[in-house]
Order: sequence, then structure tokens, then C-alpha cells
Amino acid sequence: MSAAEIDLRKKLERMSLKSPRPRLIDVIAADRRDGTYDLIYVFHHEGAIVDHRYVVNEDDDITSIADLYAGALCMEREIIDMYGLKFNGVTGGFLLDPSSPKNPLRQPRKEVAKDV
Amino acid sequence: MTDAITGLAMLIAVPLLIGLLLGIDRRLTARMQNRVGPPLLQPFYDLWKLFGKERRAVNQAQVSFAAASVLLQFTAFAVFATGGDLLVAFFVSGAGNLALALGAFSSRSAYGQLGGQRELLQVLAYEPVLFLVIFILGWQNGSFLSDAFGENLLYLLPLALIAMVPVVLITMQKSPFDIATAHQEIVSGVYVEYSGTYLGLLKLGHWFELAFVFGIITLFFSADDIVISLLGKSLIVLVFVFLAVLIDNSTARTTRGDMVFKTLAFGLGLTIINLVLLWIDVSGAIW
Amino acid sequence: MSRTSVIPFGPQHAAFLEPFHLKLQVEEEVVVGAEMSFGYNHRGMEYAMAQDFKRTQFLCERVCGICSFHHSSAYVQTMERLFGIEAPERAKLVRMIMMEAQRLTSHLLALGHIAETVGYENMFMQFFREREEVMTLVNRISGGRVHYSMNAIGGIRKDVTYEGLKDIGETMDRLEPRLLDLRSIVRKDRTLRKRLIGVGVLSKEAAFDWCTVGPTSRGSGLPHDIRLTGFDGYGVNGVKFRPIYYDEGDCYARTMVRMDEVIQSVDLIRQGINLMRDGPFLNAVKGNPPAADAYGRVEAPRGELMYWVRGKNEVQLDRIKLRTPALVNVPAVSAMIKGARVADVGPITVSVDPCICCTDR
Amino acid sequence: MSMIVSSLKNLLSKPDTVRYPFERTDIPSNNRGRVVWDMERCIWCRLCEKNCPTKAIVTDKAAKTQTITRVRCIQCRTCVDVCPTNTIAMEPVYSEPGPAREVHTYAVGMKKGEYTVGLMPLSERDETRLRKR
Repeated sequence: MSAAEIDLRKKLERMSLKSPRPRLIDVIAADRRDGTYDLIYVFHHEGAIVDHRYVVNEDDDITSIADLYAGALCMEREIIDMYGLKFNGVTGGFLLDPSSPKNPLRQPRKEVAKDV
Repeated sequence: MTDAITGLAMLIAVPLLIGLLLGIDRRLTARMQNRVGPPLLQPFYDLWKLFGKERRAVNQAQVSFAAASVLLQFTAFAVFATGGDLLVAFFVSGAGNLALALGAFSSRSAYGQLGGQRELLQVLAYEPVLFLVIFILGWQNGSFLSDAFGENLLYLLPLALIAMVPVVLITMQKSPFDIATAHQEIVSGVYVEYSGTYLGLLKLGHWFELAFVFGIITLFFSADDIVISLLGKSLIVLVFVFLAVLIDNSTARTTRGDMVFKTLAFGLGLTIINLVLLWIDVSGAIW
Repeated sequence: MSRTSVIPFGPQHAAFLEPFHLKLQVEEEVVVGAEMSFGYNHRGMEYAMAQDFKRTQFLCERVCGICSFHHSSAYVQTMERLFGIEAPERAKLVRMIMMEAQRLTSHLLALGHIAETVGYENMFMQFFREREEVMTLVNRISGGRVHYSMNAIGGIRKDVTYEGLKDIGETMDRLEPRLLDLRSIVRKDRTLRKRLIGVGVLSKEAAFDWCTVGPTSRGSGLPHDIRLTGFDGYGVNGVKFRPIYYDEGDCYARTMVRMDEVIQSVDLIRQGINLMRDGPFLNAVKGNPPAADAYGRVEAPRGELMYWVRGKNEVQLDRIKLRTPALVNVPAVSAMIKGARVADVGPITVSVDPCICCTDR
Repeated sequence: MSMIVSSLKNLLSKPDTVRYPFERTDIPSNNRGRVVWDMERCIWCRLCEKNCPTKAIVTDKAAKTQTITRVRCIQCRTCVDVCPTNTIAMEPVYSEPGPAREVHTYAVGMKKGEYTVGLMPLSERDETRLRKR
């Protein structure tokens, strides 16, 4: 686990202990087009959105937060499917099956054929 | 000789009437749900369509069980229609239900298994009631032969007639007791692995089963005048269908334990009370 | 020999409207374990929607047919934030009215569906009869039964006429007594209560842990509702709104939340009509979305629906992410289903109103 | 009210459904249905072609035709809204589902509501077939 990941885990743990406890809305991943990815943890805290943003590498072992929020599991599985990132102890196959295209949301992707 | 002819006429006419009755049932159901509903002859169209379809079976055993089910149900009804022994008809019809359950078991599908098991539970729930009703009918009448019924029993056995309501609900596959054919739970259970002609056969078997059960109900009423007798019998049947539809439309499906317990408690309770009352006052004066 | 047998529920099952798979481990009709799998309806929406921000306005309605307007409202709201503009008040109120109308159609569908899964066909028909009234209403107002195509970035595409508003008000007057009748039936009906009370309990803690939203969480005693944060018309002064919640956490509580919200929606639509003033309805936008990101949330019928958009100064979007309510609600079914009977699997699953179009996108 | 009362009330009242398609249902006059052109008014500004979100419309100025691929049209009414001369209108019908890969061509000189039926361009049909595989 790299320093950044430990930091992530600690921050999210602290986040989940706040009172009232923030509700996890989503875990968003987005490609930065240079081999790194944005990982955004979005919380609903006291009536507003609070987000925590991280930059992770393609082959980082990201800590799963499924033990803090059970609902995070499906979000992480989706990221595994769509971007091929790795979460500790989580397997993909949520929306895609083994015969589907791999990491379809990774960029840069081939130019989409323009509609005629 | 005339008996044989009426029996034969009944064998042909009654299944047609049952089809018509199911048409009325569907029409009534639709109207209670504020719909227009299908044509009155829809059950016949459905059956015709099923028989016109490709024959496909999961395995040979399934076909034999379907055939056995329809033959046994037909035999049960034939025994009844030709003036035979009610007890024989009852047990043959029960065997038909067993064949239906075995057919469901033979398919090895999870839903078939559950459906078959539930079908057996249904048998456990309603057959004791039906048996007791037949028994009380025969006991009062002095004979179990169906053509030996000529007396009006309605005023002697009103509770036993009411005890037939859950039995009719179960055999007509109506909510709250449509456990074995629960569409949304086990995808019509016992029927799930059947299709086309064989499904049509099972449906036909179900018609004969209904014919037998409704036949038992008609035994409660009789009059000297044949017209009044027939009118009264049809009226009882229509009232039962109406009640079944009304109950179907105002209840959710219960669970299997509930079905067994309620049917047995309600049906057996009422028939036994009726029996006890008869026994206390054998002359029938209090009625 | 193992006593456990495996029952496949779905991908095609009579109780489900949409394909998803439940692998149930069953011991004598009691569920001891359940595994869920999704993806039968995956269409790559997030990819397709990033292609052209103008066309996405129409595409996002097609994510899901039951909350199409909520999807497009969430999208245009996010884009408005991204462009830094705000929709005129009239447009916001029209959006609110149409969102509540769609909540009516969606909740009545969910209620009918739950009645159907417990074998209550008549009640299913009654709910759908009332739903049809709303469906024809929105057809008259917007021109479409399912896809309203009314939203535009910065407002609405076409104004609702005075006659249209009157029509909405009259339909609501017609509908309300019938909905109240239905609510009293749902409250009293013995067989329905017997099938739903105490079935599929999701505790308050579990509801939080699974991040559930909407009626699923409000049925478990968590009163959060994004309408409270006042997006669109809900933020207009004078709209009174209080979230409805029940503490029991069972199927019946979730059903009753929907049943009460249906009545509440009628009320909100009336409030919207009363607050409506003449005025502009569209602040048109020019140019491409800037290279920034924005969140947008609405309370869809199934719960909080969130869009996150990052532009890149082009017609294409860098990334668009949808967090649909079903994505968190449907997995929570696995927490409710342990120990249930096979007969209750249908009602439990349906009580969270699983929208697989939304889950799979 | 209980469900029994409700059932009996329904039984005695008129059914709510109609025997569609044997009887007509009421389609609102502003229902977004089929796109039709009144070619006399077209000024060839190509706004409909440019604004169509699904690229279902092809305008051919030289041949003086407007071609629409019916299966691509999502009935969003954008073309009607952008048309400066009210050339385009929407008939209030429910679209019928079907597999036909047809294009409908409206040309100048045709009677109102008339069109010719053609096949979708070969390239597109191939594309759909490839996608299917």
C-alpha cells in the first residue's frame, strides 16, 4: 500500500465516523488520459455534497471501502469493469462478462465513427 | 338404458359447460377489475391453440404423467356422470392430481419441484374436506352412487356446502389459494415445464377435475321437477363461481402453511359441525 | 446429500419486469443464501452520453423509461451548473410539476407491481387504471407518454399553456379521491398486510450501510429526501414539503411510503400550479461546456439520482457519470432476503422497485 | 372502502378499457408521432438535418427531397420546432413497431402526405448487421 492509499483509507474512515454519519453517494472514476485516474468519493453530509478526490495509477492496489459502506461494493465492481482498476479483495464482473470488451471507458480510445 | 344416454350426454355436455363457465369466470374477473375482458369462448380458443402447437416434451415420463392425469380425471368424471360410486370418482380424481404432481417432479426443474410439492400440499389441504363432504352426502343419502341422489339435501347440509368454498377456490386455482400454480412466485409451478399439446392435455384434465368438483356441489340440490332441479343445480354452481371470482379479486395469495391450515380448519370444522348437528337430531326436525 | 437446492430467479421471471438474476440457495422453501448478478441490460450509456452534450439531452431520457424526465432534469440541471446559468422560475416549476407527475406514474407502477407479486391481480389493475389517467395527462401536456422531451439546458423547450395547467389541475381533482380510496384499501386489506408486514426487514443501520436512497431508505426510518435541498421548483418560495418516512423497514413500510407519496405528489402538483407566474421559460446557452465539473441531483421516484459531468471545451464530454438510485437499492435486496420464504422473494425484490435499466445503464 | 366493495362497484360500472385496435383510443392532438413534410414550403435551410439528434433526416437540395429513416426517428419534435417555415409537422399517431429498414422520401411536386419508400443506405444496413453480430 502506497502512502497515498493509506491516506485515502484513513480519510474515508474518519469521514465515515463523523456525526451525523455522511452517506456515501457514489465512487466515481474518470480517466485523466495519462495513465492515471481520478477517483472521487462523493458523500452527502449535512445537506450538501462533500467529495474526496484522489489520483491513482493504473496498477495501484486501491483499498476497498466495502467494509465501511456495504453499498460501495457495486460501485467498485463497476469501476473494475469499466476502467480495469484494482480494488483489494473485490472482483469485477458486475456489468460486463468475460467476453465483453475490456475496460471500455479507458481513454484515449479509438475515434468513434461519425454518424452519416 | 336412459341412464346410459343421459350419462353419455353429460360426458359430452358438461366439459363444454365447464369451458363456458371458465369463460364466464374470466369475463366476471375482468369486469370486477374494470376491464372489458375476453370473449366468452376464450377458454375454447386457448385450448384449440394449445392443441395446434408443436409437441415438445422435456422427457417421456412427463408425457406419460400428463396423459395419466387427463385420463384419470376423465375417468373420475365419467364414473360420476354415469352414476357410479362417488368414492371411486374421488380417489381416481385424487390419483389424477398425484399424476400432475409426479409430472412436475419428473422434469427436474426447480420450479417444477416446488410446484409439485405445493400441489401435494394442496391435495393435503382440500381432499380431506372434499372426502368428508362426499361422506356426509352419501351418509345422508344412504348411497354413494351418484345417480341415487334424488332428494333435496340443501336444507340438511348447508354448512357442508359452505365448506366447499375453499375447495372450489383451490381447484379453480384462485387467489388466496392458488399456491401450486402461483405465477409470480414459481412461474405457474406444476405447468411450467409443459407446452403446446401436453399443456393443453393438462388443461383439459383440469376441466374434468372441475366438472367432478362442481358435480359434487350439484348433488346438494334436487327437485322432483327436472327443470327446477336443473335450474337449481346451475344456480348453485353459478353462485359458487361468482363467490370464487369475488374472493379471488379481493385477496392476495396466502402462503402454503396458511392455505393448509385455513382450508382444513374451515372445511373440516364446518362439515363436522354439520355432521354433529345431524347426529344429534337424526329426524332432521331442527332444520 | 445436501439439503440445499438452488433456484434461479431470473433473468427472466414472471415477478420481474426487467432482467436480473438472483441465485437463491433454498432449504425447503426458505432462502438461506442469495447471489445477484447484473449486466443483462448494459448498453454503455455513460460512453454514449459523452459523445455530444446536445444529443445527450435526448439520450439521457432513454436510460430508463419510468423516470425519463428525472434523468433529463438531472442532466440539464448539471449542465446549467456547468455553464453557470440558472433556469427561469417558470421552467423550474414546470419541471417540478412534470417530475411529480412522473413520480405518480412510477409509484403507481411500483405499487401495482407489488400487488401483482403477491397475487393481488385486482389491486394491480386498480393502480394501473389510475396510472393510465396520469399517462394520458402527460401525453396531452408533453406529446409523449414516456419520453416527454420537454427539458432544454437552461429551461424547458416549450411552455405549458394556461389550458394545459388547467387540465393538470382538473385531472388531479379527479384522481385524488380515487387515490385516497386506494390508500384506505392498502391500509386495511388483511391479506395484503399479512403478506407484506414483517417481510424483508431492512434495519435503519443496514439501510445506511447499503447507502440506500428514496422509498427504500425512507421505509427504514431514514428521512432523507433530496427534494429538501431545494433543487428546481422545490426551492421556490412557498412550496411546502416534508419527507414521508416509516420506521418498520419491511415491505409494507416501503409500500406505504409510496402510497403516501402519491398523495403528496398530487399536493405538490397543485402547489406548483398555484405558484406559476407568467415569465420567460428558457435561458438559452451558447458554446461548448467548459473544462470543469459539476454535480446535479434530483429525487427520482426510486431515490436520489446523481449526475456528474466533466466537460472539456468540446462538443464531447470528458466524462459523464450517473449514480442511479437502483444501483444502491437493488444490491440491498441481498440484505433483506436472508431467511425469507421463496414466496416472499418476489415482493421483497419488487418492494425496492428494481429498475434494471438504471442499474445496468 | 374494502376491495370487495370496490370489486362490486367495478362490476356494476362501465369498463375502463376499450377494445383497441377495434375501437379507437383518444390520441391527443399534440401527440408526437410521425414526421411529415409539406414540400411546397421548404426553403432548404437544412436546419432539420443539422438539429436532428439521431441524424435521421437527410436533405438533398439538388434532388429537392427530404429523406427520413423511420427507425432512427425518436419523435423528439426538434425538427418541427426549428423549422422556420412550418414545413414539417407531426401527425398525432402512435408509431407502429416494425423491423422495416425503410427510408421515406418526400419530394417537391408530390401531393401532401405522399412519399416514396426506399431502403436504408447499404452502408448503414451493413453496419447494423455487423453490430448485431
